[in-house]
Amino acid sequence: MAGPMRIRAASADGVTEVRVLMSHPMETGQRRDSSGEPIPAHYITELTAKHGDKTVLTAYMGPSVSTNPYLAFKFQGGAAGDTVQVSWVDNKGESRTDEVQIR
Amino acid sequence: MNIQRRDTLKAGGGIGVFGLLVAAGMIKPGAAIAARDQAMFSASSLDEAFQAMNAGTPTESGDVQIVGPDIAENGAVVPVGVTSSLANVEQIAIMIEKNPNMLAATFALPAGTLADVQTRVKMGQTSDVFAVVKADGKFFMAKKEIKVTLGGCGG
Amino acid sequence: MKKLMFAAPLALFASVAIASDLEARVEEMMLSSFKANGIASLDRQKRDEIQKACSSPTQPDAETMKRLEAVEMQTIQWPANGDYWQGGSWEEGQRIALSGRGLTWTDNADTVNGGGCYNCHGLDPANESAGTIGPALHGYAKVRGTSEEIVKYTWGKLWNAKAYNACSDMPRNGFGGILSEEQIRHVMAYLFDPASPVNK
Amino acid sequence: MRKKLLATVVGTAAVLAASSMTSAQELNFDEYRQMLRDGNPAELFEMEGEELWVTARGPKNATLEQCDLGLGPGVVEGAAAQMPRYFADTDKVQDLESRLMTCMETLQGIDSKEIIDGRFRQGERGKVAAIVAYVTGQSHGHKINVDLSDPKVKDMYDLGEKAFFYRTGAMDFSCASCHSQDGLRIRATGLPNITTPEGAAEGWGSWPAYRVSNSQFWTMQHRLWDCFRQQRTAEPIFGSDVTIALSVYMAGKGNGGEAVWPGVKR
Repeated sequence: MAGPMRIRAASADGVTEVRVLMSHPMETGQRRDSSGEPIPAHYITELTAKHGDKTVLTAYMGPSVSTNPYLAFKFQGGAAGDTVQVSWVDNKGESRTDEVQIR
Repeated sequence: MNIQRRDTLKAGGGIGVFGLLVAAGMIKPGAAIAARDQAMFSASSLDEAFQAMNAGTPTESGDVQIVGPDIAENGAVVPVGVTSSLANVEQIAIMIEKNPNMLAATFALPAGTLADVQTRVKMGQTSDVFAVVKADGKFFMAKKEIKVTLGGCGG
Repeated sequence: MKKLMFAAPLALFASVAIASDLEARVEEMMLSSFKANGIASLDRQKRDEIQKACSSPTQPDAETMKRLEAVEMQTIQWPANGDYWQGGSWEEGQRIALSGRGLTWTDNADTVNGGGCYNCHGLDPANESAGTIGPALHGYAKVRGTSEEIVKYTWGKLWNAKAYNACSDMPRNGFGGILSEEQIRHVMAYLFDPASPVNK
Repeated sequence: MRKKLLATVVGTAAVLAASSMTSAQELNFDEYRQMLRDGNPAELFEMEGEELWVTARGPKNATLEQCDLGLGPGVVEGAAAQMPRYFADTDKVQDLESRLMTCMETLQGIDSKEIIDGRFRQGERGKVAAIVAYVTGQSHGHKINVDLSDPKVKDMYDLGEKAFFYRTGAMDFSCASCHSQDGLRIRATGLPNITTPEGAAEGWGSWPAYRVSNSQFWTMQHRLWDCFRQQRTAEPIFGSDVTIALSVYMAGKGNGGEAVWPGVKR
């Protein structure tokens, strides 16, 4: 089970900046372990970020995104105390959702 | 440092909201990903990737910027961002020409989300990085070479 | 003044005693704080004369350096057939120069040791990911030529760098069994072969 | 005389040529590192460590909230910046990792042996690393402040300095082989000069760190362990005197420098 995301969301001058760190191996499927066995691909494929009920970003990822992915983006609106929620799903069907209040 | 542990832990685990949304038919990640995985994420050349995006041959534009270092200390984590001053940007894609998995990520930007995204990508070697931006239905791009060096003494 | 003269030798004696006590304690610590793991045995924690002499911020006096270097010089094995590099392969030499593997506790006795040359030296000018602990050796033979003198010096330096500078940071590749004679010949070819990228 | 002068001139020219070659090869990663600092994945380990700090665990089912890191039970902020330090209850100079072992044993009943004989990133030793991420994060921006006026700390400093220059092993390396000159690199990696206050502060003040090359979080114990591995010595024991002595030497030498904890590294 993947650990929690670290989400920070801060609002200034009508724009909210969201920064997300995800705990995920992002295995490409092209590496081998020490005994020479291929390590199966395991990576986040899709991420959705919502401000309240509104989707503010959808990201589709491939295995070229780094381990423990980082994502930063900005959207208009959002006020201190509002909720930003981030969800991801990976190629094995595992998923995780975390949320944070905008500061 | 103020770690918002409890905020993030509160919503963690289980099937999650994402799963619920999928179950409710509000979003269809499976279908969308399958289409993208086949057509875009398996592209092994720029042309293939452009084709999969229905991008034709994007116009190189000064209104698209790649934010990234000239040289990276390690290819496992290379910060890459894309910004654009174009109006109505609805999609951004990041491609690494010399990677086996050339397309790193695409972003769908609803109205109100700024054309300013950052992530970090793996690079197997020094390569041109491409940013493709879809704005008002048209495709534009920028490219930047990022050098990758080899680090430690055990290699 | 008289008092001071009287006190000084005592203070000197005391500080020498403390220093030698510290020396003994660090030697004890360098054993007791370690454990053997695979090929990395506790024998490695004991120093030979040259390691001991070069274990301080300042190197020994010139005379001691000379004496130590002369001892190391005797350990160099010169190629029996006089083949310093012609029989070597620069491609093999390049692999050895790039590899930093071998002799750690995560290696085993069968691991082919690398020379780790790039850890410290620039060699192929096109390879920017090279260390700077040692001098850059770009265009090695192009700059220095291939006289018998430079060829012999290079072989000797690769075999036992301490023969030329007792406290050199460079490992004693041949003497220490890090590289075989054949591997040293390949590295020599990497440095001297006009076809090697080092000389491009 | 003339010959000697000529030799000096030639020697100087060679030195100049060598130094210009070196500067032409300089690799500047400042921009890269700056971009990684914001959103350092070490934060994921800090979160895990903070959770472990307040979670009741071990045979005694207790939290670490009463752990005394030198500033009194439960005081975490700024504590790591003043370590290693002497602790009267154990009569030992301890670094953060060895002090955490003491707390885990006395408060939670977790056997230190499990950690000492364990493996990095696994089991209880892995948990120690996450707690280190949290605790050092609470000293981020603090000045390194190790008490060298304490004779027991000073004694470890002197031993550490000796150990730093101790040449041994198959390749004759000491710590000083790589870390006693300014501005050098091993491959593309910059090497701080630990024998100067600036270099020591840079080295001590940037570990523990998230390593991008293998996506792992490394404590200073882990860093030292791998330095010795690359030096081709035998294996240093987790929390042993040599690791504490070298830590005191580095931290003490770096006193006054800024702790940028946890760091992010190649």
